[in-house]
Amino acid sequence: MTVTEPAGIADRGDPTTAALAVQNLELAYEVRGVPREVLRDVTFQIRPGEAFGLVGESGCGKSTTAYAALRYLPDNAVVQGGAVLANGVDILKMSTGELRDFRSSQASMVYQDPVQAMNPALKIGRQVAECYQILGQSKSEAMESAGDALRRVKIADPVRVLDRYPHQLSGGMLQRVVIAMALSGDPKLLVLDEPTTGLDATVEAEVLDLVRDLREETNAAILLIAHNLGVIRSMCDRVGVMYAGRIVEEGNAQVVFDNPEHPYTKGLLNAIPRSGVRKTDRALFTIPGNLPLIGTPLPTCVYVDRCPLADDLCRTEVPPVVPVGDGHWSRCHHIDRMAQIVEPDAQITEYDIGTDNVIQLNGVSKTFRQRGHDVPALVSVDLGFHEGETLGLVGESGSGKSTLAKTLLGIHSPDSGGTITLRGREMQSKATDRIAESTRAISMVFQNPDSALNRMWTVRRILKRTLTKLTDVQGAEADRRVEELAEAMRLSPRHLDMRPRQLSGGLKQRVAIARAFAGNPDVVVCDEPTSALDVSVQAAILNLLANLQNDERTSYLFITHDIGVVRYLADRIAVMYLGRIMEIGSTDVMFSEVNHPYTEALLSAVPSVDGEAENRIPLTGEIPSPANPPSGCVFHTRCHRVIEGLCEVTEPAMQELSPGHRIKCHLTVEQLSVPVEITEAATLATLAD
Amino acid sequence: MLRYVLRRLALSLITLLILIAVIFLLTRVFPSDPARQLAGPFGSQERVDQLNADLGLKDPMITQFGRLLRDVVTLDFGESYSQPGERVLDLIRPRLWNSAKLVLFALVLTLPISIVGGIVAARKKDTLLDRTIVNIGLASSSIPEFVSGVLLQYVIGVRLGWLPAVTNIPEGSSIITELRYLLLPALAIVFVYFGYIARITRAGTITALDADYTRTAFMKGLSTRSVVRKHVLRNSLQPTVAVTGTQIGYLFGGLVGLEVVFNYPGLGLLILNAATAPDFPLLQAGVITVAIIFMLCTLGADILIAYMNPRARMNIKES
Amino acid sequence: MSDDSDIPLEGDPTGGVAASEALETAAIPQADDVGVDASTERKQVRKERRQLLLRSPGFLFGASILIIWVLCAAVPSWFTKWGDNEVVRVDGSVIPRVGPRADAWFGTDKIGNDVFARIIYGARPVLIVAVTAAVLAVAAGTLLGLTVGYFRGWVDEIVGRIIEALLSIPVILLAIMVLTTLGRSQTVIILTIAVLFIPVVTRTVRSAVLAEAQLDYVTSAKLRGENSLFVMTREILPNVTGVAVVELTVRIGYAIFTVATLSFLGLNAGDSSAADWGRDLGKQYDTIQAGQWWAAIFPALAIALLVIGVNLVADSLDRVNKS
Amino acid sequence: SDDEPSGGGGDTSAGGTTPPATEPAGGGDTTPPPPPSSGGGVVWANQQGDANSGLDPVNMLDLGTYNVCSQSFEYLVGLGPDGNIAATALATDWSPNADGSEWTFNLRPGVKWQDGSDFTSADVAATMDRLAAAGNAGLGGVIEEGAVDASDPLVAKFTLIEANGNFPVLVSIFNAQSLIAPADYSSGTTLNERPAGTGAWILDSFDVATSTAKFNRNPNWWGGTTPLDTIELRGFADIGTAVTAMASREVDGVQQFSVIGGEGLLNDGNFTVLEPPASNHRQLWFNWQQGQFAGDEARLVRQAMAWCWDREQMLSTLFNGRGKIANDHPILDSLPFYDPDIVPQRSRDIDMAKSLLAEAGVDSVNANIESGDLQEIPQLAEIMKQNAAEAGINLTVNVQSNSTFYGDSWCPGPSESDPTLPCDNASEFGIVDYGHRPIPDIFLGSALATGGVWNSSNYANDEFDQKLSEYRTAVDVAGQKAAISRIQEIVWTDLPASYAYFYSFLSGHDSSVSGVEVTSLGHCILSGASKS
Ligand SMILES: Nc1ncnc2c1ncn2[C@@H]1O[C@H](COP(=O)(O)OP(=O)(O)OP(=O)(O)O)[C@@H](O)[C@H]1O
Ligand SMILES: Nc1ncnc2c1ncn2[C@@H]1O[C@H](COP(=O)(O)OP(=O)(O)OP(=O)(O)O)[C@@H](O)[C@H]1O
Ligand SMILES: [Mg+2]
Ligand SMILES: [Mg+2]
Repeated sequence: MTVTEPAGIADRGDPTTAALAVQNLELAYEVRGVPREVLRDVTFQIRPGEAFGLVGESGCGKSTTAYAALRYLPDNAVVQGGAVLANGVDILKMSTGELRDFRSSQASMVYQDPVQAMNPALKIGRQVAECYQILGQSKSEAMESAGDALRRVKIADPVRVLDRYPHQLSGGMLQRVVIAMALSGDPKLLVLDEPTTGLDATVEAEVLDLVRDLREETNAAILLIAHNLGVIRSMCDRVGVMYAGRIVEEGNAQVVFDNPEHPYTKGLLNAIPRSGVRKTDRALFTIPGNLPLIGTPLPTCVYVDRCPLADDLCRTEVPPVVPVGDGHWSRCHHIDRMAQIVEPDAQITEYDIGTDNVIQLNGVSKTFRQRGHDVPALVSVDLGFHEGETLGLVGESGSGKSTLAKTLLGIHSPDSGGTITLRGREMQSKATDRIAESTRAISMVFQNPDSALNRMWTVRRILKRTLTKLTDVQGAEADRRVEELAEAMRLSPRHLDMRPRQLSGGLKQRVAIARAFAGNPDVVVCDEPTSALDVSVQAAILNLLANLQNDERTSYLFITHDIGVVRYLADRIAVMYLGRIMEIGSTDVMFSEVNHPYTEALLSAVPSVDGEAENRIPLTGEIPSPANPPSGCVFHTRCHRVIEGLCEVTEPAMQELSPGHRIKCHLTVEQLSVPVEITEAATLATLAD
Repeated sequence: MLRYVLRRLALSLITLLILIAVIFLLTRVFPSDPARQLAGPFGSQERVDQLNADLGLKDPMITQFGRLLRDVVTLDFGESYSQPGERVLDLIRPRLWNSAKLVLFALVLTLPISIVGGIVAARKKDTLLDRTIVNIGLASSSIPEFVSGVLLQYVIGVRLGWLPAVTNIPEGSSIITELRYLLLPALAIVFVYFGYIARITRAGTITALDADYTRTAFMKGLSTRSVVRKHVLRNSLQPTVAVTGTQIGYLFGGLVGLEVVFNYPGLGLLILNAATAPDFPLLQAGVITVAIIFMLCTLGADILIAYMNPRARMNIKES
Repeated sequence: MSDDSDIPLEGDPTGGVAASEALETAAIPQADDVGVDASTERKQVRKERRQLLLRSPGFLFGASILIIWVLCAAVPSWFTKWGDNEVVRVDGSVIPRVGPRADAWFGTDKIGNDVFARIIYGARPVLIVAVTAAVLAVAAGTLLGLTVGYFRGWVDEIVGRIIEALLSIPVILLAIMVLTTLGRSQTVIILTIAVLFIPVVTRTVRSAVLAEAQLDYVTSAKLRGENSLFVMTREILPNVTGVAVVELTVRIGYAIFTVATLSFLGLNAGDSSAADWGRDLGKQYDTIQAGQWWAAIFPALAIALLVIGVNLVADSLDRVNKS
Repeated sequence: SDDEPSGGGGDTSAGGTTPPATEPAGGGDTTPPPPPSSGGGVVWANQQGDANSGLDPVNMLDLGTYNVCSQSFEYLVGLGPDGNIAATALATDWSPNADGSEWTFNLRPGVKWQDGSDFTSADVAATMDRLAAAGNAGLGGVIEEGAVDASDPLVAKFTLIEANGNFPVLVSIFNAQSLIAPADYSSGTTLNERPAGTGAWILDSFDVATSTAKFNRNPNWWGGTTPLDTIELRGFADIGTAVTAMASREVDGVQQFSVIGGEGLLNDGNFTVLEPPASNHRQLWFNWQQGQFAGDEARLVRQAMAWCWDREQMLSTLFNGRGKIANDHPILDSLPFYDPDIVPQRSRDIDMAKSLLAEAGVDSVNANIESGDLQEIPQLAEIMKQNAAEAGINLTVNVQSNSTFYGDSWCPGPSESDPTLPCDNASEFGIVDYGHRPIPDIFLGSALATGGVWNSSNYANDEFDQKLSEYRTAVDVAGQKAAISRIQEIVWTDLPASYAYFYSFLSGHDSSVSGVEVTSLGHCILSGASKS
């Protein structure tokens, strides 16, 4: 498949001077003896000092591209054509020795999951120093350099960190270390493959700040891969949108995100809740179908099966590269028809939220005992759910969100003293002790559908069992109900006889939701139900949840890390920190009025696709261990508005700022309204012992 | 690290205690009558009664168990029943030493080739070489050691006459002579354990080679050799160390068949004879010795692993 | 290693089979809105697995060995005209201790039995004992592992300690102790081997159950009010049967190993003159040194071949299971 | 391997040809002066001793231990060049009183214990007391404690319970436990605890684990200087490995080997086979007291079985023909009092067996053959099983460990209620080994006579007992033959046990060694041995 060099690409200048120039790369993985195409004619360039982002659904070939850029490919990878030039040299043709030099001094890579990326058996110092030893430094020099390197990535106490083992450091800290190692050879090319996936938004923000600073400092070219389009927008000059191993659109990041010129890009962008859109405004855009499997022959437009604009032309002819100006191009036959892709209308305009609390938690605490000491994971939580309401629960990792959910569900039994009532009647603390009515009333949607569904059961069995167990419906009636339920979840009857393994992630999550609704529950707890899913799938699931709620008048406890999602779906939002609710209020209020300093920091940490760049309030240091929380206000150690002498002594009470909007803070509304001054002072990552 | 070792030791002691209880129960339900055994078929009933009293065989179980524990602590198991006048410990000591010689020799032979074999197989994963190593290993480790012992004995010892076919080592022979005698049984052990250890090493190495930290190391620009040496081995050999640790323990007592074939006076044969005699003190002491050795070996292996992998030190709770 | 890793702790050379293999990323086609029938889908997977097995030379070789031995065990008379307790007579006279020759392919043993016939007849006892023992052990171990892995707590703690204690003694020593204690009947031998294998099986199944019990579908079942029995047997059990089946094949291999060793040491039951590889080897290996290798070497090879066959099959099953 | 029944002492006239009474016994110089010392040492493959008894001469029961102990200790009466008893040991001559109830042994003067003290009749008296107390199979019922008058240090005068014409054999090398130990040597003391014999070799070390004993020359031995400096008896648990060691010349000699597995040695040109006269046999006992083979009623069944045995096959398969066919009684045909005509030789006759069974009204017999795991016995059992199968007799072979076999199947112990049943609850059918005796007294007295200590048949027949007593007290061959002839007939007909063959005892050494004498009880007399 030869493609004429598109004008838009030719614009970008000489590939021999580019920091990285991937040219017509064709790559396949051999699976069971058959080479299966993964990358199709991938072409892009990154100039020195430029940051290039690569986005696309999971499995579209982003990582493969990244690895190809450094020629670190699995044994079964077959390069079927093309070249990868770094400063004009084809790295695919390098000798092993040259490749080693290239990797040690010219290019580096940082990837997801820093914990796995470090050798668990060696001290940090040794691993960092090794990078310098390769460059020819002596052992002691290298150790010196290692200390400097850690200082460079803003680690506060490098000497101590050098003496640690990886498992003794937090993920954020480790990612800094990995970045430090990547920078050791002053590389001209830095490949970052989802460097912040799996990190908290606050930590992510810090790491991204760091990368941004370092980029300025080193002038390295960057290839950044991320699922989070906001991250790409805030970090990258240009972006390439990849689908099924092919780049379908490329251009200036802001331009592409503001004016996508490919149906796929547009679909991706519309699928994420953005610009403060709420469920009452409109449903989310969904991309039907799935990414084709690798090796699927795609002779025409790769996106044709899922494209709303697809017509016969798309099915017969390879779309050309269409430049739309300023290095922005798209591979689409129908750029002119982009406007036909419109955002969906509001399906539900009126949400009917009751006033009575279906479930009420009063002074619920949960203390774990671990290695002899107490870990108070929940501290005196008061919370109520109205009928048909979505309560969003946010907070950093480890703040106690899941514990709260599990306590509510009766998986953990709370400390004595607190009560959980269902429609005014107190429930037993353990699920197994609860009466059938309570069991039916609360159900759960889990984060990972793979784990949540029994692999050996068919969908039908999963649903039917839950149905018959929780309700009086039995026999043929149950079968009928199961089919109805499936239909309501937009599962086809065919799916009912499949096992989870045969379903895609999105379908699995639908089954999980169907199960959660089988008993006609009053409250459904959703613990990050979409974080394992691609945005296109996430949108469908969120729509589904919203519709179901409207139909069934169910309350949701919706736990998420994604502020955009919570803003879209939640009616009220509660913010947790160290097992305490720090702030709670209706969504509108939360995003329009003053917030608790912690909320303030959390919200500012989120990079937005819409580019409304705000001042980020750094959340320094690590979250303290719940085992020994700070005195006074538990947040005072990281608070940017801390009042010396008060906050570290006295624990603030909940104060009501406006009806239904409460915060746990000493500060007044006036004090909170003063904008914070962001000092340019480096935010150092400290080692919390 | 010290805390880790102490905790690990405490766990071993608990396990040992349970084991002693199991052994005690097993030997106490023997249907035969030790005192009668000792007195001989023509011994008088008075003598039998006397022995019962002397040995405390009619005491309450708990008292007897307490005595056994005391014996373990003081390492004094009293006199053998089947060889009156011999201290059990004196019977065990030379056997222990013999077993140790054979086991160590076999390990010295096995470990290098199987570890290298495993690493090579992992590096050349899915090639002909890999499959050859894996399949040879699978086949050879399938064969019970006394079977391979018999085969080796016939081919090398009898047919070719290269090595002594039985291990009646003349006393006072030099180390070299002794090793010559031990070579055949040791080879039989190599046969069994080559495949076993090579497979474990291979699996460990493949896991380590696929690990992200290995990728990190490659990306640093390290050569394959240094990556393997500095990053892979330390992690990939942990299962090998663990398995070797447990296997040493087994080799000390589990080679009964091999010891019979080669007429080698090791612990296994001693225990077999003690069981058929039956000679409780010797049997108990023999099995407990094997257990203690097993504990020590796994303890050693765990400490080594904890040294190799600091994370392992945290995991003790899970065991 | 002190954690529940899958490292086999006993002298079980076949335990390596379970050692982690790098997972092959085999994309199982997922149906979404693409019209694929569910049952053809499953058949497809099964067919692919079967093909994978049939293409593996190790499996083919192992399976052929097994089939032959099973046939020998079932109908020995198809393979030899001599009985297992019938001396070969040439022109009316016995010919003990002669090497392989036309009228006795594998030679004759000390009293003139046809070694070939003894090999053919010897397949039955070892297979019966080993397979029965392994099946019992895996059944019991699976139940026990399921229970302790699911309930955890102090029972688990205690069972875990006992298992660890039992695993610190070579199986063969424990078997010797038990058999000399309880006498040796076929039943006692089968039960002994079964009981001695329970700890390993329990440990394997337990760690599989631990992994399963952490999964959310278990939580989900508890949340809808299922009792423990249901969760264990209906929810978790089907998900650990794969592990149990592989464990069964591995255990059969090791049971053969153990049965042969016990017979070799003379610790087996029944008529001592019946054909039995381990015992025949034990009775005849002393003649090797007089150059009469056949009466010992052939039973030795038979044992080796059978265990190799079982292990090749176990290994291939494990591999296919994982891919 | 245990050899329990063979442990008992023999009786009377060696080889049967020697008149029981006095023997010409040269004063103190019967031993020829040894050849000039060639020095060096030999290593002998010895059966690993039974650890149960240790090196206790009084309680030992196996050939391995006999051989070790008899290197240091000596018997009152020794081995002659013709394989019979002779005054080659501690007694220089002996004589009975008129009715044979008192025996006077003159002791060799100048014999010293290895610790330097003098050997006297007190030592003999003490040893005999120990043997009597321990219930020695040979001397039981013959002497009691205090039987020896030791008033003269060089004369031991025995008073017997009843007259016994063959008494010297009972205190000879053919009663293996009758080794003379020091007076203050209590029962249970073992040689390695207190190495003090009178013999040619001083125990240097004994390794319990391998049952290996090393000896140095006794420089003060009354017999002179041994040609060799040292000897080592190396323990082998298993004859097969001993044969291998011999074949590869890791040892110089082998105490005992069997035909099966020993063909290599038998065909080895550089190996000297020693085959001392032997009445070794296997007793195939039936329990006369209980079970399906008990009593007169089952006589025909027992006979049917005896007609099944293919004795030729047994001898040729198991011993390459090295032995003699037996005729269901334990009397060796070379004995002077053997009666060749009294009963016909049984040989395999299936028709006969079947008709006997039919006559007995039995259509099928199912039984166990109990046996220890000793030498050819398991194979013998298999042949018996196969032989019997054709007559419709289903035998199941049950091979056990020797200790289990002797303890549970052969002779589980005396009946509490009936002292005439010393082996109460013995199995109904089994094979037990009997080692060589120069005369059949033990085979008859201990194994078949009422109340005999090894009477696993629990056989009780007054006439038999009567005839045995007549044989014992008989003073001439004619008298002995009269009694024995009837005994042959009784045993052949009653079949409390079947006897299929007598086999040769095989021992030997490398041809470079010479001057070795052996007995069928496993003694390897190395005092005269030298190695070129
Ligand atoms: N070694 C391999 N062998 C076979 N297939 C592979 C291999 N590695 C990756 N794949 C497949 O190739 C496709 C592209 O993988 P890649 O990791 O490049 O995707 P990605 O865009 O990075 O996805 P994600 O966002 O999930 O990281 C996927 O379908 C993946 O399953
Ligand atoms: N079973 C447990 N035993 C001991 N401590 C626990 C347990 N479960 C949770 N914790 C602790 O309680 C605190 C809160 O954990 P929780 O899982 O509720 O956080 P979370 O907010 O859900 O975090 P994430 O966003 O990562 O899911 C953490 O410090 C955690 O370590
Ligand atoms: Mg990726
Ligand atoms: Mg959580």
